[in-house]
Amino acid sequence: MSSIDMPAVAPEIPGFRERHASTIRQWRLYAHLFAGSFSSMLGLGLVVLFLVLAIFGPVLAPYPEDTLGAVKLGQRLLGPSFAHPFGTDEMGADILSRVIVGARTSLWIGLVITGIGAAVGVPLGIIAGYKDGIVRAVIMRITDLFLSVPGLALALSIVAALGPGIMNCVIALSIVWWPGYVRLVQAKTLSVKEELYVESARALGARTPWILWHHILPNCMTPIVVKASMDMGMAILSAASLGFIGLGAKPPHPEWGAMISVARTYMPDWWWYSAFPGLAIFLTVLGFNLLGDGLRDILDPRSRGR
Amino acid sequence: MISFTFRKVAVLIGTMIGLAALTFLITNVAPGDPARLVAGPDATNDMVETIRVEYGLDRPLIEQFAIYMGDLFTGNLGRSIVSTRPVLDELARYVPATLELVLVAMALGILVGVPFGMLSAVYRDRWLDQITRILSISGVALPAFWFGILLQLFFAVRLEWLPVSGQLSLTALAPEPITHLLLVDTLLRGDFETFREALSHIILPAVVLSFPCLASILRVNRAEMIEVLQSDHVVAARAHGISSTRIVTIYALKNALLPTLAIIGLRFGWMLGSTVLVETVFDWPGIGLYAVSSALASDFKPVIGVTLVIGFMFMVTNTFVDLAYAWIDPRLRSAQ
Amino acid sequence: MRNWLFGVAAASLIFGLAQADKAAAFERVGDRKVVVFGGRQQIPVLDPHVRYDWSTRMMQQAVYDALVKYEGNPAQIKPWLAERWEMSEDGKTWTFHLVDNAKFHNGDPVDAEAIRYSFERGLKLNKGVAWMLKDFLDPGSIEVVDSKTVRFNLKTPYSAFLSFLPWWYVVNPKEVKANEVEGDYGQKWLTDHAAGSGPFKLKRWEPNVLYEVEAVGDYWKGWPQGEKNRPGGVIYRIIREPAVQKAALMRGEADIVEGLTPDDYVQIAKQKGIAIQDHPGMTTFSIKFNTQQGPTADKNLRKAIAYALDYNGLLQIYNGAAKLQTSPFPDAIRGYVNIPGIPRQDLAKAKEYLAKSQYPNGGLTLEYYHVAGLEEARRIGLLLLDNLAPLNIKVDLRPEQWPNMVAKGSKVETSPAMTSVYITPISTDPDAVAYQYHPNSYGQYFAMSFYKNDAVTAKIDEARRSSNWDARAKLYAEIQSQIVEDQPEVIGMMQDRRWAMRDYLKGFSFSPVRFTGEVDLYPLWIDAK
Amino acid sequence: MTALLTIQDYRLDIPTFDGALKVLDGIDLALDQGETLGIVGESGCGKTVLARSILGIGPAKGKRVSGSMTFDSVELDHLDEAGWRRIRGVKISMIFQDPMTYLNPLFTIGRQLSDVVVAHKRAKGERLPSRAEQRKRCHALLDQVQIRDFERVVDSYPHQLSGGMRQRVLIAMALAGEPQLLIADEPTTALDVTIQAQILDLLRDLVDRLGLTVVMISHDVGAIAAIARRVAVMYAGVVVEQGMTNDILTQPRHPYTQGLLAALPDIEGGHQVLESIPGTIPNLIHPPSGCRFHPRCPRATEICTAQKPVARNIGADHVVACHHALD
Repeated sequence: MSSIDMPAVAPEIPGFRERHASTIRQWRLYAHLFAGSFSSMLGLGLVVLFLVLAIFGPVLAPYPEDTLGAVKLGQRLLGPSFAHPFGTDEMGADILSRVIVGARTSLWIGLVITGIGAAVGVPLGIIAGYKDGIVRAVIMRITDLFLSVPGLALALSIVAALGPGIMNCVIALSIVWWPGYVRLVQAKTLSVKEELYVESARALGARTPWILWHHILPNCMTPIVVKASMDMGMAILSAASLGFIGLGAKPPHPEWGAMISVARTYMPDWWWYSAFPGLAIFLTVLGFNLLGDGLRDILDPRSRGR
Repeated sequence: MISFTFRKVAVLIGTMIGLAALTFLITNVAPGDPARLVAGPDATNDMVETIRVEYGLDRPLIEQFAIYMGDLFTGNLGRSIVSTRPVLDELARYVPATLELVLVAMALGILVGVPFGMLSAVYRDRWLDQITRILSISGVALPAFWFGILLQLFFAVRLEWLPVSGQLSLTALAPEPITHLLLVDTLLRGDFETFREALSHIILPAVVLSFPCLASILRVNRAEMIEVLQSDHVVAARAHGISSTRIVTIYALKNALLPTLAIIGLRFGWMLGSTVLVETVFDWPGIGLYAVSSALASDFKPVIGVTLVIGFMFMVTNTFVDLAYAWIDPRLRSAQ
Repeated sequence: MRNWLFGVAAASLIFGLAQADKAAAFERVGDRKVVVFGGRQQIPVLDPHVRYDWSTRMMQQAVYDALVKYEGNPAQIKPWLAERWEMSEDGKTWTFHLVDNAKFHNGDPVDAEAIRYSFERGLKLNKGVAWMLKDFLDPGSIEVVDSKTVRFNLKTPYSAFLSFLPWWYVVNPKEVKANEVEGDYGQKWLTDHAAGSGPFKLKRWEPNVLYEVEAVGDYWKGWPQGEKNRPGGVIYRIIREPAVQKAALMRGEADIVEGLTPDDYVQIAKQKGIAIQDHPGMTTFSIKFNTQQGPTADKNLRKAIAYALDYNGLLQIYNGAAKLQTSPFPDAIRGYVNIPGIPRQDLAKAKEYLAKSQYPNGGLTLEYYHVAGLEEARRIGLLLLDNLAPLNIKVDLRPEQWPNMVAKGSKVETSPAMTSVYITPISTDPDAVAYQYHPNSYGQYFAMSFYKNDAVTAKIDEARRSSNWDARAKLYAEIQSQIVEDQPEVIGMMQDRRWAMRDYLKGFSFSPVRFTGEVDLYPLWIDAK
Repeated sequence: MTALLTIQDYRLDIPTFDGALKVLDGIDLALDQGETLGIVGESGCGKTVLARSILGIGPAKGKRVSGSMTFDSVELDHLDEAGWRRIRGVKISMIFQDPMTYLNPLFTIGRQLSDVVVAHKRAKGERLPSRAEQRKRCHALLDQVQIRDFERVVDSYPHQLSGGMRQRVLIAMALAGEPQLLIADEPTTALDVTIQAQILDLLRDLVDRLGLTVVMISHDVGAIAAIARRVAVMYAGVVVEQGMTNDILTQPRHPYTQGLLAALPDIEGGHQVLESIPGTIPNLIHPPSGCRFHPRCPRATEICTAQKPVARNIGADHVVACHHALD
């Protein structure tokens, strides 16, 4: 490290603002456009709230022991009250606490599924887009195979085979999630590949990995970011759906889908039991979708209105 | 055209084989033992073995796989171990119900999604647009199972406007099948009482199923409308004195329908997947429910069968979408 | 233009709304009322010799008859197709004399050949009910003495023989043979057809939706509620969601439902027009330990867990609609004795036993398996998790699909440390319960403990061969107390059997020997205009 | 006699994130019945925005700051949807630049043309024509623009026609309502050179034959000269010079016009036209103070940066806005 020559510091380096004027303008424009849209801000608000709950959940929960499986049979199925704003469940646990701590599980589910989906799908997509011939054919055939049947149906059979449990749900959904990224990134790579600057970089003898990393990937980032934001929500929703069918998280772990799966048998007389976890799923997914939608609006110049 | 058709069929067959192999392998990774389930709680080991032998479950996996794939070519999807019936027969029973539900939901999605997408684009950034936007994104975010139960409780239990679940009330008899689609058959047979019955039963599940689809259609249609409304030919049409209504509902709509069609095709497949949730909530006797109850019983032949059927219907739909594209867009027509 | 566009929007909204559906009070066929049963479980196979579970057997009982029938509480064996029977001195030969007037739905008489064929079929298929008799009865050892007399020649005496016969339904051999395909004994056909002589015959068979049976007007045994009151038939409708079951009951779309949550029963009982059937059952809940492998092979650990559990919590989970077991045998079993000193929650004792075990300070995690979706089992798991915390024992709750769980429990190497199981004895004879603790049962779900005590095994064998009740009773008392001492399982409770029904549904007759949920449909009728 | 079209001190802003684009800055124009006016200028000078504003189809977010447009004593800025319907196509009509994108690709020529015919009848409150009448009218219209194989064209989709044919169809559409004023926005730019000449011939022929009042917009001085009797030169949202075409071509008085004409031989490439003038078109959010042309003007002095030049008459029907107009 020490042997690397540091470039001489020019005496009059323009200030940060001047050097990055166009970048700053770009970001200010993004911020302006984003802030100007009510629905985008609503999405951001919901996502921030969700993240706060996920990070500080155990601190914020009024009855943290209830999230670890405390049994208080004396106070079962109490309606919403001051002590229990969301009521209590069939074991006497505070639903508010469980909903709050459940955010962390959901965040984890969303991150892992989206992360694995992107981590597998993006490289495959870039390779399929950049390489011709047999490599592309193989990757795209397999991708199409997975895409030829709705993910939920496929995930259902995988979880059914693996057995219920949150880990198996995550595995199943990750298995069906990556092809979406392959499709997206492959299409984008195909178009970027033809761009002049990529052609010239290739003509100048740049190595393929360098081109992929410096030209192709950055250009694919926008759609990836937008899709990932949307997918966070959809992954949470899908996991909750599997939880509902009865293939979800195992107790006493608080997970929203599994809570509804139990709570649905308590409808309608004990409505709060399913209403609040359902609302939590809904708002979280809504938040990520609105955020993704807003991001697409500002990041994708084609859809930009001004 | 012939080579085009041939290629389509070849892809279809290839995908079907791939899907069958994929699902077969996926569902056989775990040591689930359906034979035990159907043998009954008190069955002795040798009784369980009887069933295993009968269903070929005692053979090595690779052999089971070879047998299954071989049977597939003769149109044999195996037997459900729970019901003992051939999967193909069961699918024939359940597919029409699902198809009917999905078609009605799709119609609902298009009939509501397209006009509202249009309105949203025309009144862009106004209150109607903002509300539509939040509503449409909510549509995708709503957990279908939760929403379904809420609707059930409200419209069926509280207001008693609509039946709670099922496809027909208990003593109503389905008419002699013609198309196997209940709504169509009752109309064809002139049995309006049963038609009304069937209609009232299909509303809630169709609404729940159509909601996310409606939302997507609405959003895509809105975005496309906005783009088309800014396009040159719309400017020209306005300059020539064509009324805004006509421009929006005829000229621009037809252009915006092309991308909307693509999303309709995509959402159709997605809907088929969602039937596993909606049919469970509404006890709708279709393939989704069949898949769930089979999966929960580790009865995997039906699960593979349902996957194949869904994949098949999805691909057929996409072929239809391609055809519709060509029908709407003369440029594609002459290119073929 | 705006008006026009809004018109489109409004029209598309209105399109979605259809007329309101009026709730029907009860279903009718002609002038007869039809009883509607809303159940959660489907009936995939009706063949009485292939499959049974509560919903299947309820329908089998409706369309078929057996030689004898269980009725009443406590359950008693009543003559049915057989009007009387004799057992030989050595307990190996049983002779049954059939009633004269019994006939199948197609008019054929129910004769001795039909009985012989049905038992032979059941044994040869080696499915469903076969296990009950196959160790004692060869398919070829059933004799037709004359058209109304049939004789069974057992291999060894079997005291519980008669107690299984109510579950062996009689099929019409002529019809079955006519529909045989490739020597399948008519299995394919009987899956969704019936060839019986019971009070109902099949009318509609829509798998996954509903099953309708129609009352046989001239049923050979008559109708207990009287010809005037007998229903036109019964519809068994599948309703999977408890919330929907409740709704259907409230709206009168179903007359009787099963399988609600304990809290639902409490809630729904307050509603007008609803009656709750609540009866002590014979289904036991226990947590089976793996007594041969892993930490739970340590008897002191098992005892510690048994003393740590909050037994009152078990009852609370059922809202009080359950009764703690005082013996490994349910109360309704013949020969049941109350075992004093059966563990109840006592933390001091629990710690004492823990101290004696190989894990004096706890610090271990035990798996608790339960059937995915079985609510009460899950909650008991939570309770256990809470109760074992003071012993520094962690519980890992594992929901699992039934077939997978059974597969796990079929081998001693894979059998979990703790598995929660509900067991309904198939008959009231003590052998039906005691045999669970016999090594011959290893591999069955109720033998997941892999309990091994040679003295107990010997006593079980002796008791099942003896035809002297007093001798047997003494043996069973000893067996019960030894099992409590060995603690191969947490001996839990017996949940009540409950149904919620409309109060106009009459004739409900409970018998503890039936499965949870199973109802004898024969005497039901609707008392309303 | 009052002019057919009067534009007075017309200012238009387009708000953006970085500030308002001052696209039109005090346009004054007048056009009499039967006159032909050309508007010439570089791309981005605001000529298309101006032309579209006359028809009320200017930029969606555009905001009129001041001024007015009056057509045939109708205040165009106060029209509602119904009012516009009585103007568009029947009183004022427009021909567009790229005939491919300005025709709807999904409808046949016949369908689009007869829709226009029907719309005009409705706007005029006349009886709606029958199918046969529509077809007859379409035939006549296409005949007028010298399309001979009517049967083929009428059932064709736009992509099946050549560029020249499409432009003829667009012209036919523009003439369908027998408008008093025809606006031609770069009608030849997107066409091949040979076709350009044909279309210009056709246009000149129609103008002569039908006695049309025309506003023609182009960056191509040659095309303007072929059609327009009068010409206005625009630079950065301002009309810098206007007068009889002949006068301006032979005796440009504004330095910008001079530069523009110096580049005339370079008629084919739109962008190279103004290489003889150094610098680039100004930023319209913060336009140069005073005269908007001063940063590029060889004759600029202090006054040019301080004061906006007022348009002044410097001869018979010749107006120039420059502090240092050429002699």
